Amino acid sequence: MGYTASFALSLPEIILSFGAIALMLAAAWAGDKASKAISVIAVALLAGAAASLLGPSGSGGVGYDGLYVADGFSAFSKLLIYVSAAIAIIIAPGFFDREGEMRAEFPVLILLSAVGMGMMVSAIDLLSLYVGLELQSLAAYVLASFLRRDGRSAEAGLKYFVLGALASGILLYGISLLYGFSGGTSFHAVAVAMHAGVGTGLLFGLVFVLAGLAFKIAAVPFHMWTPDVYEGSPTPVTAFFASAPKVAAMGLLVRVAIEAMGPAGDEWRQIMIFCALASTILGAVAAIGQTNIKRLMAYSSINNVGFALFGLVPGTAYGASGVLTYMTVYIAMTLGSLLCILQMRDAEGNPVETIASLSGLSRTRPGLAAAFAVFMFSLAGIPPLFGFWPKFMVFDALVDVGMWPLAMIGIATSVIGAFYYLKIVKTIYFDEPSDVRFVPLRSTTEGVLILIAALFVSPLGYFTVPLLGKATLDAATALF
Amino acid sequence: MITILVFLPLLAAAIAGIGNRFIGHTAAKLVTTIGLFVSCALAWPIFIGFLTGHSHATVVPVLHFLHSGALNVDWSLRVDSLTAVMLVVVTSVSALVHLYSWGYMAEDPDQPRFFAYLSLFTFMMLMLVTADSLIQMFFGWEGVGLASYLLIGFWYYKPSANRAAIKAFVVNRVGDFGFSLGIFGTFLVFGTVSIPAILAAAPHMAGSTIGFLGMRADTMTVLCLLLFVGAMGKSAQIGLHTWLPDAMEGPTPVSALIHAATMVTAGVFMVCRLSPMFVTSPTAMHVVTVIGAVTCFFAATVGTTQTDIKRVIAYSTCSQLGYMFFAAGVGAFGAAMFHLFTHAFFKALLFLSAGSVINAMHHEQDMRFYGGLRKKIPVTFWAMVAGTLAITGVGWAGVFGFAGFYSKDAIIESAYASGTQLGGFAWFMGVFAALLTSFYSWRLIFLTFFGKPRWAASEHIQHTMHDAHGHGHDAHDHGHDAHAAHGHDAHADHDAHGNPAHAAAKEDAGDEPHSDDRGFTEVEHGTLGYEPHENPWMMTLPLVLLSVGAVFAGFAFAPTFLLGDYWQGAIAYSAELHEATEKLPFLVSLAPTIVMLIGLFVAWWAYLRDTSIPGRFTATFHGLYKFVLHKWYFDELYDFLFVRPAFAIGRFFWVRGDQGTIDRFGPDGISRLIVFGNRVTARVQSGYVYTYALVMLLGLAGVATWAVTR
Amino acid sequence: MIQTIAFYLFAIMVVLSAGLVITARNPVHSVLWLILAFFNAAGLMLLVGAEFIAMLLVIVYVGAVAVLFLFVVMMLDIDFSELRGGFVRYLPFGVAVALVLLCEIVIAGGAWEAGPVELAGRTALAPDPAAIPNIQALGTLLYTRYLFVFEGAGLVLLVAMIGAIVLTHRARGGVRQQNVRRQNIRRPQDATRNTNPPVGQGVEL
Amino acid sequence: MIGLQHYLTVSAILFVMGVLGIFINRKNVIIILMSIELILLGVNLNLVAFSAYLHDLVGQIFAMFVLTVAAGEAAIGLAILVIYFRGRGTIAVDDANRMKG
Amino acid sequence: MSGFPILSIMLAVPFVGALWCLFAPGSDEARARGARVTALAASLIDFALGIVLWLGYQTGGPRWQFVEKSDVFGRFSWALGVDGIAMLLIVLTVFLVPLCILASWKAIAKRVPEYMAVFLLTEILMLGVFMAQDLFLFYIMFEGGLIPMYLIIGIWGGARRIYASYKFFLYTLLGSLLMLIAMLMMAHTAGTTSIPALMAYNFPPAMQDWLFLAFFASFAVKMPMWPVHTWLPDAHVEAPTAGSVILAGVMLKLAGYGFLRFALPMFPQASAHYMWLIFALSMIATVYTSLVALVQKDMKKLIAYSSVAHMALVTFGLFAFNEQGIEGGMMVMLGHGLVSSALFLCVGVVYDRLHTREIDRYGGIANNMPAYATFFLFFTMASVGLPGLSNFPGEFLSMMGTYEISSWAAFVAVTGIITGAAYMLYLYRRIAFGPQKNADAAAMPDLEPREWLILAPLAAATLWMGVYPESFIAPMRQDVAAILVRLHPTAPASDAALTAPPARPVMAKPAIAAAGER
Repeated sequence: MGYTASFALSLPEIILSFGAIALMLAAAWAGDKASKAISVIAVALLAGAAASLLGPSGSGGVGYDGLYVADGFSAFSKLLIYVSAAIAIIIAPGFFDREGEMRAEFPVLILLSAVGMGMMVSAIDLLSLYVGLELQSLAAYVLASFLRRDGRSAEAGLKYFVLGALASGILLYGISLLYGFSGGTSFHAVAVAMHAGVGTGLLFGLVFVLAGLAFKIAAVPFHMWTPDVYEGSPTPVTAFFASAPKVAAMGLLVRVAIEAMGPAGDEWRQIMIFCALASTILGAVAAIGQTNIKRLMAYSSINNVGFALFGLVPGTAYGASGVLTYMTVYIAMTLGSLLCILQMRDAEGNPVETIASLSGLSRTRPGLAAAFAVFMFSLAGIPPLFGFWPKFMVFDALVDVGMWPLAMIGIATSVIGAFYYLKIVKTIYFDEPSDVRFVPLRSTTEGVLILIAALFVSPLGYFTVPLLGKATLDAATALF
Repeated sequence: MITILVFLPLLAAAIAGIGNRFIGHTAAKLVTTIGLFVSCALAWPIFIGFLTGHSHATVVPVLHFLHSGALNVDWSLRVDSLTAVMLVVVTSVSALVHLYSWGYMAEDPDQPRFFAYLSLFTFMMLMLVTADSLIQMFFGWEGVGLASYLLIGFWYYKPSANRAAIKAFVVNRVGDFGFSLGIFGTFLVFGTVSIPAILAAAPHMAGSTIGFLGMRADTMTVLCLLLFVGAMGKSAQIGLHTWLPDAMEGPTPVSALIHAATMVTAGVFMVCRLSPMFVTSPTAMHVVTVIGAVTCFFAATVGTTQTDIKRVIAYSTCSQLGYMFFAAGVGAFGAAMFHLFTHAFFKALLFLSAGSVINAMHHEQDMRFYGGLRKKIPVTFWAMVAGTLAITGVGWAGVFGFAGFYSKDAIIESAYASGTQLGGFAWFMGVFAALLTSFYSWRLIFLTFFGKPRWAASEHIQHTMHDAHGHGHDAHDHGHDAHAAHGHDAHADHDAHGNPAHAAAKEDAGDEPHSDDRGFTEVEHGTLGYEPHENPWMMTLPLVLLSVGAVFAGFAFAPTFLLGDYWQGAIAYSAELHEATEKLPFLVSLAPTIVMLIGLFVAWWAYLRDTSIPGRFTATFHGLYKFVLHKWYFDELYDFLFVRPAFAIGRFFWVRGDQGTIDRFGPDGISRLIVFGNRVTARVQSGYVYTYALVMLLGLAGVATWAVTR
Repeated sequence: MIQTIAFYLFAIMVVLSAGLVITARNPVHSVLWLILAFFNAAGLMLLVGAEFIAMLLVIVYVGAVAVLFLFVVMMLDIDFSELRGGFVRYLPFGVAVALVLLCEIVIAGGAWEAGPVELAGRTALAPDPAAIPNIQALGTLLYTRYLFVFEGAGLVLLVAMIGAIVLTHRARGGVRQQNVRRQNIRRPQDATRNTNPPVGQGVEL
Repeated sequence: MIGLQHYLTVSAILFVMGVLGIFINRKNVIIILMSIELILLGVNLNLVAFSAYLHDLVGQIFAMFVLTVAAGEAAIGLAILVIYFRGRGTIAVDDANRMKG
Repeated sequence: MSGFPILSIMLAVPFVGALWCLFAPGSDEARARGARVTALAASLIDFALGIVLWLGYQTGGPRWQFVEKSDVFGRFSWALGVDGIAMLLIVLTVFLVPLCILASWKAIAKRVPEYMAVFLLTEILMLGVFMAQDLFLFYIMFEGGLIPMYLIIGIWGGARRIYASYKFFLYTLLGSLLMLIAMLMMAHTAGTTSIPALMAYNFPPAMQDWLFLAFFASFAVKMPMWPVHTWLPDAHVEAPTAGSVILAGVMLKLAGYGFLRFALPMFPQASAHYMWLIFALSMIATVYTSLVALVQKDMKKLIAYSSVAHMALVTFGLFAFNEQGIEGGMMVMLGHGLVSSALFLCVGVVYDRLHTREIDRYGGIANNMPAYATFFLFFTMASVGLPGLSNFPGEFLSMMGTYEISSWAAFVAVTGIITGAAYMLYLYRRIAFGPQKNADAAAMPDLEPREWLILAPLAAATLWMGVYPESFIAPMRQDVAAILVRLHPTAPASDAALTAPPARPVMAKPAIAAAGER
């Protein structure tokens, strides 16, 4: 395949990288004053990249001599990634302006991160996997500590970085083993080698690689960074972390598990089960005592990732489509929640993050409270809210392959999770109003976004089931 | 016609109950009373129709009730010879009681409610006796229970009345427990709850066995015994009798109607109604005999020691019901029904007379505070004497006898004639009970109407006299209401710590100063100037009418009931048994009369002639006296066995079970576990980056180790 | 033979210095040990014929990364008195290290002459390293087949650059900068004000 | 004779050293970062050794990318460290627990 | 009536009402007033539709009537339809909701629009459960009911409302989740999510056991059966009056309905297999909760415990494997739905006046509130199963059915009529009878017209059901028969079986039909 064709396949990445570079230049020239305009253009670029998925980069096949693939799976994931990234860019100015820290580099970094995530979900070679992952991670480290003057932000960045680097060390070590024992870096080569038999070397490689990826999706026991980073990062960044990189890493994990390690399913399945169960339980248990809402959202993400992993366990197309569904709904719920959290400002306009300050929100800001409650119930997976549906899908996938005992255990753990979501609802609705006064919604855009997210996860979401089901199933089938 | 007969009281009750605010007291009373008299007027022709042999059993369907699988139940009214008897009894007594209540309840502010309840009761009773299916019978059964509950607790501000009402309902429920199971079993066995169908099929099931509680038992025995438990409850047979004396807390007309004449006899009616079933199971019959005989004896003993006029009559009722049951038990269902019939009249009479006494004595019920009332209330006195003559069975065979003479003798004779050992036992018990009956009945008469007035010691009288001028009889309504309520409240305080044994406690307390003999001397001339008056005609007229029944019912209807012709197969009739009663030894036939006279003599001796005898007797046989006075300690035993354990176990289940175990280890335990887990995770999430790295690497090492060693 | 000796020498040294990196009390020493470890690792790579990577390791890591570390260490965590004292005290030790390094280079050179260690048990997949120099082969691959990743790596570096600047660059508040354009367009009438105070009232300041 | 195992052993030791370094240098972030560099070194050694073993240059290419990325990573990491230092006046990780639980 | 989507409309009406409650403009006060009226109107329209539904239901007609189906959801469908059983429960629901709203008219003073909206949402979900013909639609509705109930208890509840709401929510959630897995398995095995189709599908026996247990986990909690009943007293005590009513009146019925709709027809073998488990738990519940009810000091708690005991009768009946039992179980559900609702409303009446549920704080209120006392007595009597009132036909049939299959179980079940009478009358006595020992209780005014309006229809329905239960049994007869067709082959042997008498002459009607043939 010639370069032209390959370029066509990677059109989204190309648009985003060139756009990012151009915006960087513009930022350097125009300074931070232009950050709003740059944000708008960045969103436009993301939209363009998303639009380009309609072309060959949607399902054009393999390019760059087997380093890159543009298939339904990658296209679907990228769509989610771009949407999440765009939202992160949209909500950022409102937050950073307040701190006087809005800088033009923010959208650029997000764009570059999006390029990295695009590479991740399109990777069918360990090399492109690695580089994409690092591109995304490096941008993420910077974003986490973007609020330089805030000690917590720096601490978050530091922790994220140290642990991230360790994780990529582990991942790389695993990659080196996979490479050495399979004789190639392409997923296909690894799959062929594993098909022939999983020796100790390959097994170690598999374990290390999965551990490295588990870090990215924040699955237990590689989750430790998550609460601190979520709490410390600026809220728009938290929103970003909770959405796009999660999708990318999850997409990558699914692809690696299916395409590279598919033949070693018996080996990794157990690991996934462990991670999934541990994540759901720990995420739920640890969240209960939290007082900071962002930290709670971090544990919620751990918890939810656990559920999404259940969809991967069967190793079927249906299960993978469950994972995609899960991620789709999950980012709507989590972005919606974080958007709500973004609205939490006291009378002076300073952001507040304690759960206690939410008390009585239903009196002071009924609309926001209702949206928040919808997100919380949805995250808990209570029908008739749409958050139930992805859980349904993944457990359906488990049952589909006869793993119903696991499904029972898994689903029982969701009760623990429901506990702390209820706690938020309780604070919002049952408690007497706190003395924290919330300023009214300032940005219509954010209001609209919250509304859209809330409507999507409301029972109305079920109307998207046919569409979503087909899209995710098509995407997942591309892996097999 | 039967439809009108049955539903008229319901209609009247509804009008009086719901509409009393709009139509006023008098109208409500009028509606119910007229309704009852109309019903009564309709009932007699039916009975007469059967008497003359013109009528035959008919069933009038009213409405579908329910239909579930093989179970097909309709509301329908069955009229046959047995029903006709009951119709007459129920409507007559009820009508008279309604009338009587005009006078008795004249001071009560809640009269419409009372009359509505009475009519409701009558309707329920009529539903019971006209039942064509066991379920409808059960409906009536429970309905009369409800009415009984409501009427016992009519004075709802009296805690003792409430307690008695609940007790009546719950104890009856114990009986219903058996009755229900019996109905279920019957349905299981026969596939129907229609009484005629069951009775027709019953003989064929003799000898079959059925599983019950893991045992295999004779089908008919199981069924009959279960049903009989129901009858025991309703008819206050020993073991389940405890509610009946307490039920005297209700207004006296209620005692007359429900707890003497009609409702309590429902058990007897049921056994007779199902007699073709019972006769298929000798075991069941034996049980019925024994229970009846023992009750008959037991209640009579207790009756000899009670001092509350109504309680004496209540135990007497209990005892008479025992007679009816052992009659049924030995197969003399006709005799049982006959006694039911006569008993209804004379016992209602006794109760109403007692009510008349009580009313005259301003709600004093303790006979120790009566005395010398003969002159004051002559109509009542003569009515009471008529009733006593009837209950004690005064009469000479072949000449004339009061009502009880025919029916009771028939029972006692049948028992002997049955020729079995158990029959002999029942006969002995019956005769002995007849002795006691005579004794306590005359004791009642003597204590109440003869001797010197002993009213001064009565709190009620004292109270009345204390503010006689303020709130006399003629005082306007409100004043009197307040007074009545106050009086009852005082009563309430008196038994505040109480359980049903309070009466006994009260008597214990009063034993020393007011013990039968010594008490007389102390209150020798104590009338406190109180002047009892005869009651108005509404009260005396029923007494007179019932006296007629008490005097002539036995004489008039003995052949009807005792011979099989009348019954047309509605009850099991044994011609052999009847023949055997004809050929009894003379002495055996005479025994009831003899013991009756002995009882009369002893009562006369002890309570008129030498009033120190009772005191000496109780001192000599103190243990026995106590035992009998405390009603054989049944209440205490039940309290100890059931009531208190129920509360204790309930509390145990609640505190230790629900809270201490289920919640503690269930939801609360799990949530505690999770909170503990949360503390652990919070500690692990130390905030130190090396801890995080450590966890990651431990996880990695763990997974790697697992992968290698797998 | 010399390869074996060289391998063990490098291996032992790399392990030793790695151990010292993590155990040294003084971060400066750690950095120095790290540099030694990199050198030895480069030697190990050299042994198997990956001379370009080896050089890269020395140049990029020792030259850039390790020095960056040193720089940051010095910048952030300096106890100068201790450092100075230590410097004098450990001077002989530093010389010894230098000597070891020198020896190693000699041995490495010898081993390089003896040809790469043959690890292979499989048929060659890539161009015969003997025919094409390692660097050329790498270059060819890098710019053709791995162009995509190469560009990606470029972006990584770009992010690193942006990130480092974003995080550390501070616009110095309070420092007045010369604005030539403003100076040029400034006219006297903007800067001065003519007033005409009434006599005797003075100037209101 | 020197075989693949030897190289793998050395790189494994380096990896473990790196891991160990993280634990025994709890206080000092910068040494932790160096430990991570050790891990990467081990990885690189692995890659190169495999590359030679397989006669496949991809390993070496990979190593190059690892080096490149690691350089970028180091730059970012140290930048974060610098701002952390600015805010806190120390780089002791012991102190970095404002967020926990 | 064909083609007219009455069921969907019944769901849509409260929805529109809820939206209007929430988003109507105006001042707080005007909104509150508007919300009350809107909610009442919406629920009354639904009630009217419910009547239409009942009248339009053809007894003996097709098994499923008013069927609607639309595949908008892809994986599962918007399939609605009712049989007689569902229809009756729907009518019960729409009957109770307007009463609940009336009961909340004054009792709920804060956040009225939200309350009314949440209440209407509850109604939608409850109705949805009964209407759903699709497995997953059922599940969504079934579980969705937790949310509004959680809010009702949590926002408008009593002092310990937080604990109670959590307990209620999590307890029931855990149970239902297991059911979800079972539903997934069923859908995979049978290849359909249509409930009518599944009701005819024969699952492999080994699988049935597991499926049954999973469903059992859910329904046992919801029912609630001993020992997973402890959420109920707490939830009842803390819930506002109308919440308790809906909880007792409808929500508990979901479980019985579930048993009837799923457990029995879909897993007949397993049902037979686990009959003894059900019976054992029900037996324990009968005795245990009755005794616990006896010692309660809180009115609502007492009634809540009595609900547990009554629900045991439902389970007895449903697992009796015969017409009497199943129809009896259904009738108990309907009757209990009326009576326990009425009792809770009665408690609400005095609670509104005195703001305490402590039994000791009342006493003798028959004096000052005669009409109230009469109603209360009426419902108390209905609750103890007095013939002629609504609970009797059900209880009697259910116990009768139980006896046919197990005399032991029936023996224990029947003890409930003794203890039931004891604790209910004891309660009534302490509240209504006796001296007026508390001045504030003695000063309470009697029923106001609104309260009359609440209690009178309930009383009428109670009486109707007691006197002419046939009108309730007739619609469900055919459905029960259909369920029994599924159950017959597996019905366990009765321990009360009859042996033939030694020499048995020909009889007109085979007497052992009850035991032998079924």
